[in-house]
Amino acid sequence: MTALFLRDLKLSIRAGGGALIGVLFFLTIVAVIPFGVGPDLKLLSRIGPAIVWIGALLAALLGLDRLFQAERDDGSLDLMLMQETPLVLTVLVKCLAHWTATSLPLVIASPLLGLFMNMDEAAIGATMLTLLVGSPAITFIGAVGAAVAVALPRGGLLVSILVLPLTIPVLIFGVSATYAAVEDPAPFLPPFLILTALTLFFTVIGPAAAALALRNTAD
Amino acid sequence: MTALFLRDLKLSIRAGGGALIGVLFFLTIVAVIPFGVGPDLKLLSRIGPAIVWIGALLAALLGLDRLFQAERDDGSLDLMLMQETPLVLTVLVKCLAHWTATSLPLVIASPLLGLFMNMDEAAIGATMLTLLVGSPAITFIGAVGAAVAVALPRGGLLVSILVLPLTIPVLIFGVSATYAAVEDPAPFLPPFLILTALTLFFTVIGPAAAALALRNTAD
Amino acid sequence: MSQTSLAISKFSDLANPTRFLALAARIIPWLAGITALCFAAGLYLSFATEGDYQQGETVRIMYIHVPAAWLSMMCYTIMSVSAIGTLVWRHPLADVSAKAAAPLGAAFTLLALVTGSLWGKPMWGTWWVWDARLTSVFVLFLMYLGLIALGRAIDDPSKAARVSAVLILVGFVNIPIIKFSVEWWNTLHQSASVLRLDGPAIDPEFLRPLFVMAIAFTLLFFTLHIMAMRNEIWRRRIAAQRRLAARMANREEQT
Amino acid sequence: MHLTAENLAARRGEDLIFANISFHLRAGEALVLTGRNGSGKSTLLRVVAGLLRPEKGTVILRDGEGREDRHPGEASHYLGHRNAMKNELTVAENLEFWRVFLGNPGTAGLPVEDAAEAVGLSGITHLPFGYLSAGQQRRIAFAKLLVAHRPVWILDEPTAALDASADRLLAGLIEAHLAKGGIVLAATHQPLGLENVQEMKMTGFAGVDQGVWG
Amino acid sequence: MHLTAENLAARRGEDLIFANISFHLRAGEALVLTGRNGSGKSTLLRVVAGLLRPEKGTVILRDGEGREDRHPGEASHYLGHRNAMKNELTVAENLEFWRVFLGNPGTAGLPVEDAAEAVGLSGITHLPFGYLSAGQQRRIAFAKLLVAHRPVWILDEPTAALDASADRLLAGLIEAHLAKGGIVLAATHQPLGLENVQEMKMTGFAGVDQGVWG
Amino acid sequence: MTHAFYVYASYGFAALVTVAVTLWTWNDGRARRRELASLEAAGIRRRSARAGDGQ
Ligand code: HEM
Ligand SMILES: Nc1ncnc2c1ncn2[C@@H]1O[C@H](COP(=O)(O)OP(=O)(O)OP(=O)(O)O)[C@@H](O)[C@H]1O
Ligand SMILES: Nc1ncnc2c1ncn2[C@@H]1O[C@H](COP(=O)(O)OP(=O)(O)OP(=O)(O)O)[C@@H](O)[C@H]1O
Ligand SMILES: [Mg+2]
Ligand SMILES: [Mg+2]
Repeated sequence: MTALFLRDLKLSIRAGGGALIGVLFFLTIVAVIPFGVGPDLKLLSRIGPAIVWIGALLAALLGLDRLFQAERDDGSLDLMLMQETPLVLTVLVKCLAHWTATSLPLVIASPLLGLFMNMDEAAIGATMLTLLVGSPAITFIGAVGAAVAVALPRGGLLVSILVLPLTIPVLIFGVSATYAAVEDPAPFLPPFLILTALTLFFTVIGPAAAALALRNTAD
Repeated sequence: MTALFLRDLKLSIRAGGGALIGVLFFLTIVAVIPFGVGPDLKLLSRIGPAIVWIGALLAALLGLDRLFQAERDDGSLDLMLMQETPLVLTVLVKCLAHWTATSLPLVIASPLLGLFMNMDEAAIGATMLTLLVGSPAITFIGAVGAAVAVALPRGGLLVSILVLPLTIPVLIFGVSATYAAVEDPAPFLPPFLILTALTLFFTVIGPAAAALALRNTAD
Repeated sequence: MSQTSLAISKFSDLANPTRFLALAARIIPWLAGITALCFAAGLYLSFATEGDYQQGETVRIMYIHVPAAWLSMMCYTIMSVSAIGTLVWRHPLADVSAKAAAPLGAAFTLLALVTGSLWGKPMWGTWWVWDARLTSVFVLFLMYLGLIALGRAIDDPSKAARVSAVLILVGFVNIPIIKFSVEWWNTLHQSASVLRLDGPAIDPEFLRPLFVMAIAFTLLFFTLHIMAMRNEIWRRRIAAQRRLAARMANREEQT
Repeated sequence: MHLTAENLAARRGEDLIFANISFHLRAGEALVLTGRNGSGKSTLLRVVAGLLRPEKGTVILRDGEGREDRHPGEASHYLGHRNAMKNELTVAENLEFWRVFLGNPGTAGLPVEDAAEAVGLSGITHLPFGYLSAGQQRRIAFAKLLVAHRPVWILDEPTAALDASADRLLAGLIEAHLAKGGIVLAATHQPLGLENVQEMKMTGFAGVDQGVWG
Repeated sequence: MHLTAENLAARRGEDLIFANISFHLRAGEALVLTGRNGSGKSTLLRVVAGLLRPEKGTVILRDGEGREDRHPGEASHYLGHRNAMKNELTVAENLEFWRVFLGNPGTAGLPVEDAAEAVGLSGITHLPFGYLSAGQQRRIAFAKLLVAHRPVWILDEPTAALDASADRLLAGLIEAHLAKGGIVLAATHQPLGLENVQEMKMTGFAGVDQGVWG
Repeated sequence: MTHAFYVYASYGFAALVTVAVTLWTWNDGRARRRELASLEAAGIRRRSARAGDGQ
């Protein structure tokens, strides 16, 4: 399984020059935003956490849809399906590798972005923490979509309908936990705990559902 | 050429999720922002156009990186490179098909989002108009990245990094034209005309550069 | 084998890296020496001149900020010219030049960004604003990094060179945006006061150290660029010889 | 060791591709499937490998002791039309991955270099897989069968794109596997050059099945 | 019509794959490339098709009147290792697309149904391409050559995955093309069953090239 | 903070960056030269050098 993890990591790093890419991508998005909203620093720092979260969502989605399709196209998926190791485990490891390659660098870089967006320390810390806890959920949800994409070669529409709406709760609790940490009245813990619960839930459901879909692949 | 247009349209609807993925991604962004800004309707309506534009920009990126990679993987690219029809034209048509499948639905859905963001009629109209005029430029710039991605084993983030900085001028003029339409002092026409000029400029430069890159990556 | 290498030696006359290496070996010491002298003079001048009545001591930041900003744009221009050389004439030195320039450009852009920030805090009261000039420079920085990453992601050097060349050329649109951003949008940043059509609008008191520093930075850039090009040529030569050695070894084993 | 298929039937889309296929292979035996294009050879192999659910019938692998009845998928190597290798990774990285991923700690296979040597490509394991020629890619895909041990080999046109010398090389490797008590199931259009094998000719299209709706 | 290659040399990565390859084909003539795996057959075909820049040498197609000298790429069909078909579209949609995309208004090819008929697969044009068996996919890829007319055919292992009857079918189609004054350039490991063809054996690896850096 | 701080910070950072880039380039060159020397020692010579030997 470590072999699979390392291979997937290598693949995503070979593809684009390394972990820095994720960070660079994020930086680019953040550089684009102020052009849209205008250079109002107060406003920027207020929408900052939401922007960082949306950036993380987009980064996780780019390339996620080919998580299993690439394996199917070159025939590796067949061999993985035939193994004794439970398929759920294989899916889980692939998801973790994807998360490590694309989302983790973002989590690590998020303080830097917070600075750019003029956020204060508490907000930066909260963003980083919620991202760390919440972003795996996005990957796991995406994995279900990726598996469905393999099972139904013409199911493009279904995948998007499946994945994006499911990520909305994660996004909402992630962002609201961050704001709760900054603005006094709202307590931080409840939304954060819900976010944690969501991640745990999808850690179990996501790979299981993905494995189920893969087993039922059309051919 | 119509044949190519129709084929690409068909493909992105059957396989890529086409129209819906962009709109859904868009909806996701719009659903999350209010959590960031809080329920302040005035503020929402102020940053509304910017958010819609940024959403359109990010949504256009989804799937763009495989515009030519998919053709390379099944060998179709070879045949396209061999034709007498100028490669620029082929690229242009593929871009138009991609735009029709992903960006046009966004343009059509933008009034709905405008309503969500509490924008008034003038702002909604202006957003829709500027999106219609400006979004092709994004696709054409993206095509350059997609052509470069053919040289890479996998696309993904690197392509977006190369592309996003170049889209900033489009974003700036798109948003500022929208604001100009709403707020009285600033005239609407100058930024709008610049936006149009930008789109025309990239309609020429984008496919030409993409064709050049494709010719140079063939092996 | 012998006839093929004969045929290929004709190619190498077209663009001779060996000649470049000889030339570089001759001029690098001179360039380095003059650069050091210019820096000494420039540093002396920049601390000897009076401070500005408005900006006080901080005006001295100008003497590095402005040259660094100029160089960040000049470096990209040089890369664009090299890109044309790669695409049109397929000159092998052109792609070496573009590849060697990218990290230098990134360094100078970083310098301009950081010194600008350090200047902005006392002058504008903030480290960073998202105005057109500042952001376009930031975008330039990102583009340098993106190009470096792209160069690493493609392992066939000649393919990498051609693909990067296309992107460099497309990215060139950013340079006029940086240059004219202060005129097209009203921003916090100073508008052009030295490089103007109707002559500089700056007190010669400040102009003198600025020019000396600009020359020093430019010379530094060229020194480093030539050195980096030489390194890159060596790197490719080593790779070619390694491959040759491996093949020779294989041949001997087989026979 | 026995590989037994009984009354297999499989369906693609709505059509029944074949029905009532049975065979029985003992350790050291090979079965070669032949037949026209689209006659269902690949389909049968995928059913045996457990990648496709049969419409009817069973496939069972019995251990030497006749004790354990299990599905042969887990004890098989499957070499399909596609090579299951990543273009971006080098040959050595690809093979090493499969060696670790497929390997049981107990029954080890060959080291990567030896496997590449066995298919006649020892010099190029440092190249990215995507740089190889079609035939070289196929040979490396075959080398994958050597890096981890599996008693059953399921081969779908193993010699596609191979030159004559590689054909002989592969035939030798298959014979060696049989000699060690393995089982081989192969589909092919050209004679594989093996001695002492059963042959089965697929005919294709066993008739439209009315299914539960008819 | 004449297809002339003079002193071709090509490079893959840093190695010279072949050097000094010349041939001359008149209308109605065919050249078959043979040679070991990795000997450069596919590389040569890609050079002739204009998909790979030769290191040295030229390929020229002269019109019957000897007037027009142009690169053969535009006047050629190229059938590579990959089929250039979309799995998501049906066979008919795929073929129809290539018919319109490749077709010159002047010289029309066969309608889609006839082309499928010619490769022996008239019944299944409504299926998505991805559902076909390997051999059926290859046949459809070949049918692509029939839906639009091109004087030069460049074929890279056209008979891979085909059964014996399809081999004969294809040989017949190629002969017909030659009889109409076409030119065929094919790489293969198995005899194509054509009469009256030139043959060229590729040897591979023409030496390490130090390039300009050495 | 005094203005002098910003001035010295700028000059300090500029010195840092220029020195770092220079050293990096220099070191890279030295490493390459060493590799070339070791190749030479292993008996692998450039084509032009071999031609010069009269080979
Ligand atoms: C991070 C922030 C900054 C960046 C990225 C930046 C960037 C640039 C660039 C690219 C130039 C060259 C423009 C040209 O040649 O036309 C420039 C010039 C200049 N900058 Fe900045 N700058 C920044 C902050 C500042 C600050 C805070 C000041 C002072 C208040 C300043 C003063 C100047 C001056 C006086 C020039 C020379 C203008 C000329 O003569 O053309 N800059 N800067
Ligand atoms: N980028 C590359 N770097 C190094 N070598 C390469 C590269 N690309 C291809 N090659 C080598 O080029 C050689 C020629 O490959 P080619 O595909 O032309 O062979 P072929 O004759 O078609 O073989 P086959 O019969 O297997 O199809 C192969 O040895 C291959 O390993
Ligand atoms: N989803 C589907 N719907 C209908 N028919 C299908 C579907 N999938 C596959 N088929 C058909 O199943 C048949 C069997 O295909 P299979 O790949 O098993 O053939 P094969 O014997 O391996 O042929 P080849 O020699 O060409 O590899 C083919 O005729 C194919 O068209
Ligand atoms: Mg088959
Ligand atoms: Mg080949």
